[in-house]
Amino acid sequence: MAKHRGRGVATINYPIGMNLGGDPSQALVHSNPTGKFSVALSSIDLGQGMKSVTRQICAETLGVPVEDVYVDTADSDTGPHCMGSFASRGTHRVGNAVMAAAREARAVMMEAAAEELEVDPGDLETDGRGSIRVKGAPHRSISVRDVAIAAQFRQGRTISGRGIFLVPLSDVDPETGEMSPATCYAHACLIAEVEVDDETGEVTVLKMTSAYEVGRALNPRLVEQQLVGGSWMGASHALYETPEPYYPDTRDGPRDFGDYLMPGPGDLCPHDISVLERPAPDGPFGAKGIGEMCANPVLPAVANAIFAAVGVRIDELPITPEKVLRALKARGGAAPARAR
Amino acid sequence: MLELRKEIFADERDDNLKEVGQPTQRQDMLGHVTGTSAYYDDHRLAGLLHLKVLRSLHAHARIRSIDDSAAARAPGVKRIIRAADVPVNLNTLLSLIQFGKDDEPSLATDVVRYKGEPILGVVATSEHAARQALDLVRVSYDPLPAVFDVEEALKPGAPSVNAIYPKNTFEYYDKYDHQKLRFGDVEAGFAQADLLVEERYQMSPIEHAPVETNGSIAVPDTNGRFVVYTSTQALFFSLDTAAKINAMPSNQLHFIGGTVGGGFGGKVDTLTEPLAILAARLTGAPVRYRLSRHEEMQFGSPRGAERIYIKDGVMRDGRILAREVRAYFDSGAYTRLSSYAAVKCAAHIPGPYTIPNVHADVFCVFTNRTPSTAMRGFGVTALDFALECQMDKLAVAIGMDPIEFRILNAYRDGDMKAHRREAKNCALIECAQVAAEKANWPIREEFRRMSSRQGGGVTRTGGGADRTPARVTPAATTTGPPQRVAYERPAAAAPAHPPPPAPPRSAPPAAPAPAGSTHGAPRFSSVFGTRRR
Amino acid sequence: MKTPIQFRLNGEEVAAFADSGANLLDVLRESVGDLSVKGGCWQGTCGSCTVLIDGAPRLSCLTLAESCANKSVETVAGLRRGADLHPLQIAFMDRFAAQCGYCTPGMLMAAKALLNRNPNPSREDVIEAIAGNICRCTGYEPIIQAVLDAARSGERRRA
Amino acid sequence: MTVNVKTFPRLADAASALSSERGARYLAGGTLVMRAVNEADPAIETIVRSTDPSLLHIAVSSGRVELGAGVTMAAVLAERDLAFLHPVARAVGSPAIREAATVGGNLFSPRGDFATVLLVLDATVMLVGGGQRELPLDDFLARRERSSALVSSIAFRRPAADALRFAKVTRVHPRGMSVLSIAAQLPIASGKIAGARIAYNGMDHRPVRAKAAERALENHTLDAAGIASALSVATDGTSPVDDAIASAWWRREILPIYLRRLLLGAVRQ
Repeated sequence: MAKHRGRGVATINYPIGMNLGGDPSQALVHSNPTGKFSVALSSIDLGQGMKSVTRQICAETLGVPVEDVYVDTADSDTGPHCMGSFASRGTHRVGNAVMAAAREARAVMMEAAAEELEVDPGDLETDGRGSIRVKGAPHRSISVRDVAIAAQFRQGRTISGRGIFLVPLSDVDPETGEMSPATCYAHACLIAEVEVDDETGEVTVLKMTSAYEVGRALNPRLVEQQLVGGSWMGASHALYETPEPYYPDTRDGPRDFGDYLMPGPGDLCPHDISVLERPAPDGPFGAKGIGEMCANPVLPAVANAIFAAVGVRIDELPITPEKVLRALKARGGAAPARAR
Repeated sequence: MLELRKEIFADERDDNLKEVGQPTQRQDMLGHVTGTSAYYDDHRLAGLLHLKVLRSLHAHARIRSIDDSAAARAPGVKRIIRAADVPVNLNTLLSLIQFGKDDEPSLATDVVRYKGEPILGVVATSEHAARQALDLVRVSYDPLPAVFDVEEALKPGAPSVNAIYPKNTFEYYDKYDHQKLRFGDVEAGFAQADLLVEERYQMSPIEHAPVETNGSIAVPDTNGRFVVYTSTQALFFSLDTAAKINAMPSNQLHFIGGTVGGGFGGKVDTLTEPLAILAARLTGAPVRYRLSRHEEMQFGSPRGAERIYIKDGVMRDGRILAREVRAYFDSGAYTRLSSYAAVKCAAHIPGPYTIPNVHADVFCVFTNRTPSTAMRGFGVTALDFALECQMDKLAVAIGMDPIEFRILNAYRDGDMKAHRREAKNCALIECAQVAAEKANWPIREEFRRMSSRQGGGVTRTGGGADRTPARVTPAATTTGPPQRVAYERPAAAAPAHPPPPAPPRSAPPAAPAPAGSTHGAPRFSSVFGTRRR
Repeated sequence: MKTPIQFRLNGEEVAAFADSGANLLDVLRESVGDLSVKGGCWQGTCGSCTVLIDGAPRLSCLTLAESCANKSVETVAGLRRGADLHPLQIAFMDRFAAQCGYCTPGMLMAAKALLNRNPNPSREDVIEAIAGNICRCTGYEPIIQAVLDAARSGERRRA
Repeated sequence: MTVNVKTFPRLADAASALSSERGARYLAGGTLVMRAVNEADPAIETIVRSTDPSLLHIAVSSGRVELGAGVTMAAVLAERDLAFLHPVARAVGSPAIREAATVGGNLFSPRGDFATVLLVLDATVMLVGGGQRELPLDDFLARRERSSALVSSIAFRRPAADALRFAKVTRVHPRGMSVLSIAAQLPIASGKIAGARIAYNGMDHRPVRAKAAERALENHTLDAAGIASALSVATDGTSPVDDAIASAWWRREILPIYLRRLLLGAVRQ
């Protein structure tokens, strides 16, 4: 009985959003009479953090504290159109739409404040803590609350904004495939270390070390959520998951979570993650989408690590112990790459 | 265990921000930990009815007859929903953006094309009653020949899955049975190459497995409108699809969702909303249609499997001259979103590398299995698996460190990509450098110095298809393989032959690649087809 | 046929009429109206419907509702004490241990069952305690860390 | 829902109801039957239960152990005198499942890890109704689908200290379904194995004894040389199947590997 260790690497990029049919999202932002803001979307939060990311983007753009913004998702009577939460588009597309809406609302807010302070709107700035002040003369300031009250009851202004972000349809050349598939790309490199049992074919992932380039980490904790959860799913895709264990034969499919294999809490490994930020020129504060790409480098990195450990290539997913064992038998046993 | 490397690309960022970049608590977290986040099913409705569908027992069959008389009389049953009850019983999801032909019925009419295809619905006072009534429906089938393998499906004489796509392939631009990508001249590239490496890769189908299964509740509202609580990932996508199938003006539908128990792509297909709304119209009562876990596992659309063939021509100095890809996306019985996955796949070829000659054909193929759909990274995840396993094999074949090999070929700002757009805002090299540093994976100084910015430590001539291959300086020359140093590294993917013990900078070219390489370009092909039995 | 059932839910006596043969999950959600309990499979394989019955972790989807007569049932709706969150809830928030949140109520109850019996568990104890609870989003690590944090904070309070 | 529930204070009454009622199924821990009810299994029209306290009875004497059919895995784990059964009881599902899953129910489970250990303990099944009163577990398992009788308890001789071994192979840790599991009772008399018992789960449609391997171990030493012949016949008489978790091929391949690791004490519990 022998267990062999090996490391494998993969580098990948990922296109943000879809290029088919045009890719729009809209947002509405408005203030209530006391200077608290609502964002209305039809976008979906399915765990990725749509509500939270757009909330921070809106607060940053308005220049108010995040507590003063609340995001309401997915009511077709109140939320304007959004293509949906897929294709890693939410942060980028919806984020941009929210920024545009918040900019419009901010402009009205600053005009209303200027009228109250009897200065030019251009001379004003937000302090990010709920007040608007004259640049260079901080003692001359007014709270966003008072601005909202004034706008509503004295000036008759709506502190609100509409935003849309549209990536227009990219025609695809049928002959050459020339197209604009995405406006920006996220990047990653992941190194996986595995241990392979050469008697049973069982593979254990021991460690992952990765670097993900995300444009801008709008919220590092949400980025961490995606990268940690996504790399778990990547390992799951690499070694465990299939609803058709004998594909393309359709027999013996799982019908519950006992039969559908995924790594359990006892199958985790340490994951050392580094995050790089090269802002996307068209991203909200440079942000790209990471919801999908986070899993992708794990699959090949694990496959390459298995080769490094025992010298067999498994080119069919998932890399079950059975496939590894068959391959080991076919090549007459393990041959760690370093020894070859 | 997350480190922000702010010093990298710092010159391209304004970090003077107040809210963006803060580790702010999620807006929805308090609701999650107190069990008060409201998902689509967290509504108690008086007189709620329940819809379950009868599913085909055959992968491909003609329906001779359906006898639902006993089911209609079963206790608790309020209504049987037949194909004829569906106002517009043919749709394709992407018809909303004029892509593809309507090819999928909500309830099968004359033919079933996959095992588990919905045939008929039962609306009853409880899920239990609906399930029991389904056991009383008698369907007689004439089984038809079925096809399950993407390449078998393309052979002449293969069973036709759907007359709408008689060749079992999605039709691109009313013209081709596949998506093309053409850049440079791969044959010329192969002819110049020192080595050709040709391999086959197979992705698996994957179940999204969100802990909350697909579902929706349609509630008759005042003024003839319907409120629909839904688990959809795409609110208006589902609303417009449901409106089309029910032949209703979209403003008669009020969709409410936004808090969803996981999706991963499996909640775009609008599997439940159209029939839930139809059932609510036909009964005048609120109706819930939710997939059981078994249905979700076996009949909820999975990630589609792709079979990918890659042929590369590579030089011993590490330059990839040409890459040819043939990919088959297993769409299952209907299109759903797979036609787009093929386009996305083609656009992603040849990966984040600058290769002067690229040729790809990507097919969206119909088979008699559960229709596949979007899943986290679809069109790309499988290709990345294939490309990165291939990159590893290439590095081994030419005896080059796999990270240095990737950095060498990585795209830089200004490089022309195969889909004829300039690369910009690239960062692959920096990711590789940081990961290598963190993992103590030694790479040579010149590779640590390279960058994704214009040029990025390699000199390139020309641009686009006619451009001659990358030249590497100073790491490699065109006359021999790049000089290498011996590494102390625990079993990293290593050369196909032992590296020379720390050769001086003026070392002779390393030993040639494995057997056969001396006689022209050796071919490596898949060792394990792992065909079962 | 409907059967009357009476039991204690989060300390309060509740009574409901349930379908004969109904499981506790459906009765809690549809008859009693406690929507904090989530159903993910009705097969006993996902753990999202985990509740405590007389202090022990149970899968409510596999529990015959009428077998709970006169027993004490605890759900996440009863975890919070008035305005104060339970240490587990605080730790789950601090660790960002939820994404879609659908498995969270079951996770919290499985973790509470552990801490009831073992106030200072090891990492392995925590892993064992949540081994029957599927999470598709987080990769489990933040959840494990959160339960360990909650145990430590419990220790501090006792000290 | 149209399932009748009948609860009986006495097990004997439950047994007669079970044999007389059409479409009646006995509900123990619920892990099998409640799932079937939730899925509206048309074969189930009536659920029969019993609150008979004897079902929860645990009797441990120096020589003999008797467990009521309703004793849960959690109850086994709570009983210090049953420490030799803790590794297998802990292997059955998650903590929540172990609170429900019963010793009796495990005899009917498609993946009966506990029943596999009971096999190597030569357990006897006590029945109520259906005529038969007592049955060796092996015979009971062989006809469990046909039996209309009700299991009241299981009895067996307490194994010698450290004589009982158990290993479960699963893809998902710590608590996945068994790919297979192996139980062994290896009494040692003057350095040699005497009266070995080995049983497998996952190598047939029910837990089965590995009689060939047992014979091959008789009078051998418990070391690499002594077990060699047993390993060579380890899969004799087994008929594993392909399923969603693993293929029959892989089960056959790894069984001797894990049997060796179990016998030589190289498996972590």
